[in-house]
Amino acid sequence: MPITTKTKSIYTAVVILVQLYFVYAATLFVDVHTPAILWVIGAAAASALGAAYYVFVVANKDEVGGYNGDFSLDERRRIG
Amino acid sequence: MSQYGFYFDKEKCVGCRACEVACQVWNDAVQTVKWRNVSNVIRGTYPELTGVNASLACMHCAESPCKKACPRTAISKNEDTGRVTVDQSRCVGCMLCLWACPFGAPQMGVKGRMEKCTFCEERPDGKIKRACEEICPQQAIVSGRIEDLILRSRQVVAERLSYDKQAEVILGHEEK
Amino acid sequence: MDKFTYFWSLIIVAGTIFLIGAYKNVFLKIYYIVWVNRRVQEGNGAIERVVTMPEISTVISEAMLQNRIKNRSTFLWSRHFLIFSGFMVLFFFDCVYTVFGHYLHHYLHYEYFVSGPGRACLKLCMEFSGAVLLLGLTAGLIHRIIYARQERTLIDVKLIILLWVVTLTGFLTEASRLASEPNDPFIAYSFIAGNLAPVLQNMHLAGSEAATAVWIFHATVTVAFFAYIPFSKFVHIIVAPIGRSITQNGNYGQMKRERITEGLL
Amino acid sequence: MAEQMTRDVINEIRGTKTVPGACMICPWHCPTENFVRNGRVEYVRGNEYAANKTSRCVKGISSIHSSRDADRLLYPMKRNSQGVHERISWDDALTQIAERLKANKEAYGPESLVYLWHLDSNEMFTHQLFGHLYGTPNLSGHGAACDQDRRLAAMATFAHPLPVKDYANSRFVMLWGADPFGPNEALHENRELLEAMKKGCRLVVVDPNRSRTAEKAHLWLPIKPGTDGAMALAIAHRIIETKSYDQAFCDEWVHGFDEFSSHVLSSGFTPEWAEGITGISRETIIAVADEFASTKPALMDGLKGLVNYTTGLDALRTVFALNVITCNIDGPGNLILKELAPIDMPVDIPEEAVTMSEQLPLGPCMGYPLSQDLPTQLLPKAVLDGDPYPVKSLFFHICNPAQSDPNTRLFEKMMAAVDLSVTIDIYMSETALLSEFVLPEASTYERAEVRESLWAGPQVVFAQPAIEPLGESMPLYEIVKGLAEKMGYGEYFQWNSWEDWARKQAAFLPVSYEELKEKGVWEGELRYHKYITDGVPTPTGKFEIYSTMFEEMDYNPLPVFTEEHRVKPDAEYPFQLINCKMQFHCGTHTQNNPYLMAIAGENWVELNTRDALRLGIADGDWVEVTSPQTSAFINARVSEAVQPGVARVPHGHGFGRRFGSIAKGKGTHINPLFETRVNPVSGGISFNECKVNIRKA
Repeated sequence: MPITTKTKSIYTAVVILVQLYFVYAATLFVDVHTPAILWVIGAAAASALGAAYYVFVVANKDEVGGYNGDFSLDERRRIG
Repeated sequence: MSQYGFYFDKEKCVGCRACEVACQVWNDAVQTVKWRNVSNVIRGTYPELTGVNASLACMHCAESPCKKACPRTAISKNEDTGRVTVDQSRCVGCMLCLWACPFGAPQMGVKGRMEKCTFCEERPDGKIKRACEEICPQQAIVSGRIEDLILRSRQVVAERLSYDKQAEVILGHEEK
Repeated sequence: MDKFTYFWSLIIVAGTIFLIGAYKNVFLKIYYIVWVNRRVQEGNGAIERVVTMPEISTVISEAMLQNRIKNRSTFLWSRHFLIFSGFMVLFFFDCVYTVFGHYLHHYLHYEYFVSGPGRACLKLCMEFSGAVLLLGLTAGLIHRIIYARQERTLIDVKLIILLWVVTLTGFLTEASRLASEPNDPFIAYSFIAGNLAPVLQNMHLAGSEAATAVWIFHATVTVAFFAYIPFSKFVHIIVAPIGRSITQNGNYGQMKRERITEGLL
Repeated sequence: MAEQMTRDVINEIRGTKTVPGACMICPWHCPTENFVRNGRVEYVRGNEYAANKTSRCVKGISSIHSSRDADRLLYPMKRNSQGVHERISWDDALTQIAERLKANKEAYGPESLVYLWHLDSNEMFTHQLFGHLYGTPNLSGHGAACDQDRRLAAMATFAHPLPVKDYANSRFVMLWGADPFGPNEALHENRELLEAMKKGCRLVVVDPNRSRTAEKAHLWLPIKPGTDGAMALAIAHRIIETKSYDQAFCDEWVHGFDEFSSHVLSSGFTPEWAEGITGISRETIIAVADEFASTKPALMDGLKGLVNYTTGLDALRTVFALNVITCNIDGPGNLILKELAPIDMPVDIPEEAVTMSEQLPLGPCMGYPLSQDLPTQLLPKAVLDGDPYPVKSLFFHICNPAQSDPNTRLFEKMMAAVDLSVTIDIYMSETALLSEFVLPEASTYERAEVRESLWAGPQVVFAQPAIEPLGESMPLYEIVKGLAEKMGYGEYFQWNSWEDWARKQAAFLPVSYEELKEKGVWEGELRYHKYITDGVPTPTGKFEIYSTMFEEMDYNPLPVFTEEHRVKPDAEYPFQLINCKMQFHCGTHTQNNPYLMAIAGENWVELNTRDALRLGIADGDWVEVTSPQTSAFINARVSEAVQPGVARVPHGHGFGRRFGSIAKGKGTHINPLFETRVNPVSGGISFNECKVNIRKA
């Protein structure tokens, strides 16, 4: 498993930071005192959950799982 | 399901590059893009020199790093023959595959898409030789199923043992 | 829910999708490649290469002029070049306009980009680059539909359609805004949308509701397009500069092969 | 059912038809297979029925381009008064040439015609027309620039011009200045050598530079340039001293063994003496000599690295003598005195029609009675002075002395002075540019050929036209036929298609014409020890290490080592210029080939790292190479493979060409640097007798 949980966490954290920033930027256009802001916050929360779910669960299948540690040796053998 | 590959005998290769050109001629590749490359290395100072030639093309790896590195899933591995090919219509020419490949095999074509050895797609496996193998004057390249190639290299070592007193010159497949 | 609430919610969702795609198709790939190369290096394979900057001439010929596409066909190259230059310039001015026209004036006080000549200048540039982009996209779309079978290019036709709709609705949005605000001081700089506005007025499609509807539609498709980038062929915008810089136009492969040959000594 | 041949599989895949052919890139003429579809050669490879199997060298596989090259000569041309070549019709060209030939024969005799070729395809036709009917003795190949010394040494020793090698059964191979792996000579020999080495055969290579063959050798002896003769004599000394030669064989089959042994022992050719000259230690020489004498079968041969020096002839005679005294001749794993296949002449010429010139060939008349081929570098002088007799007509068939011979300027002067000059080539070569008439020949893909090839046994290659000739070009046999008709010999050259004469040529082969046509190659039985049944065709009927042929002509019948004709580096010109062959090019044919030019587009001068450091030259620098003759500018390569004090230049000829969209302006023509240095006995060109100075430009 080449990718560590730490790396995944860092990536997810970056995604959440970007979302937080967007929420902050949205306050310039959406009044914080109206229920409309809840839509924005809700979207952000759902996205954060989605991103975390993707990175930690779904993307596992895209990762390189059973990578042969003796890769180079094995491959190099083929050329004699 | 079987895996085909190349066997290369560095003791036979004289670095003439006929394999490169045979590949270009058979596959109608552009004259500057080479799917198979011969490199020649000389080390040491005169007159104590060692040198070696290696003819390298795609190894059609069992677990192809290029396939896993492609962001467009343009590279696929044939289940029956194990050959790894690039889908030209999906490729975007980002060259990540070259970055990933341990052998530097994928080549940027003149048309901006990656090209690589197709293991002579048209040639029926096991029936006739690949173009590079067919042309090689010294028959330094042999293609075939990996299991057969391993057997072959063991045989080469065994033949060598029959006359060679120096054990350290024996090269080839070592037991794991 | 007003249009800005919708827009910002949408942007947050789409941005996340973009980042998920970037994770899947860029981050994971590069992480994997670096890891593989390190493994190979540990196994006495090819050395890991320090990233060096590509040569200027290579950048100009490969990235700016895209000479390899020219080798395929001049028409394809001109199409691609129109799309490339239109998109890059439009994207650049869009960013400038977003940052300076919509955002920073909330904190800093200036009029140059909000209602000054800067805005007029940006409008003109964006209008022009948008026209270039639309021209290239239309040519590409027509070519793809006509020659779909020969060139097997339908694979990315939905991407082209999406970007085409984005560009077209961009002009429509601006036109419908100008139709509802005919006194905009910079209407003369919008040489396409400005001329389109009276047409919309004649068709009785002017008015703020219509403008809002078009705006929302444009915002949706634009955001959808950006979210789609890492999953589509457009991923080359991100990965091609990285991959090509590191592999130095193929020299990297040569180096690896020599390294392997050395290992055979 | 017979097993499906792999050529049929390829035909199935590509929808092609197999047409057997012969490669004409280099003089080894490997049998090939061309795969043709709709008048286009789609793919080429070696003939799977032949000894080289399906393999081709890099030049051979790339030669497919010559069947498509737009830069080929397409029309006959004649130089007009402004010196520009203009297209003329075949009829006009042949009529004018024939008239001039007839006039020259009447005025100056038939010997006034000199016909030179390099790639001797279909040369039998010109032999019959110009040799038998017209009557000139001056028909000659390119030997002077190639294996002249080896051929003479072999003639003197074995009375056989071209011994070939049976590596497959050999246990010890020693190559002197020969690089079979580099320029890929005979493919089957190379493969056999490598396979023999896998089975324990030892390879010793004597070469100042680390050639491709030296790379593979078990023992590489980096000898000082041009001193091989001394080492060969020292090996002979050791073998005779230790009496490790084959006494019984020497008694029965060797002429002059006693003279040879007393000469070697009494002249002081000891390993100690050789150590000082060659730079190879005494112990090494003794070890090699002992191993060579004790290992059987063994084989020793030399080529370009020896004949490029004035010492080469005697060195090769010693090398062949060493083979002989150890009984390593014509047996399995030895030098093979190749047997020729019984190929008939393509047309019959009745005895009474044959004309013989009263004059000897130019070579003997110029003072080289033993020269095998015309010493082409002396031709300009002979033509310009009219000495020994006037030469008025010159023919060049696919050879390019303007590029390949030393002293290019004198050659140009000769071409301006000569009465009639005709070049038959597939490209507008430099020689063609200097000629009055240029006739386009069909490439190897467009013509038929029945010829001997260089496998150790008798081998016939039957090439057939795969495609129509490009433009108006014609195969040589059609050109000869047309010329013969205009010269009044038309009655002898009567055929409707090439199959008529091919059938006649193949009539005596123990194989049916149809089978030969289908396979494209016939290989007879490889017989060993032919001298036991057939005898040795020397005057004494034995292998002559004391040459009666040399004795008769007042040359030293025994090999010696003398450096009196050498050109050695001195203070002013500190480098020995060595001419090597590039692996990816052969002569003049391959310079317009995009595949090969992509691999190596230019030639270069290779210097040792230490020399380069001293001169401040870095890899890729532009340097000026100056010889006493002239100077040239060329790219430098810094390498450890070259001996310090040596500058190696791949094969000047061809590079720096003026024709062809790809070849034009690439590389440097190095040959003007060489002076016209000739081996005093054989008349071969000693290219490497050249000292130069190098400085950064």
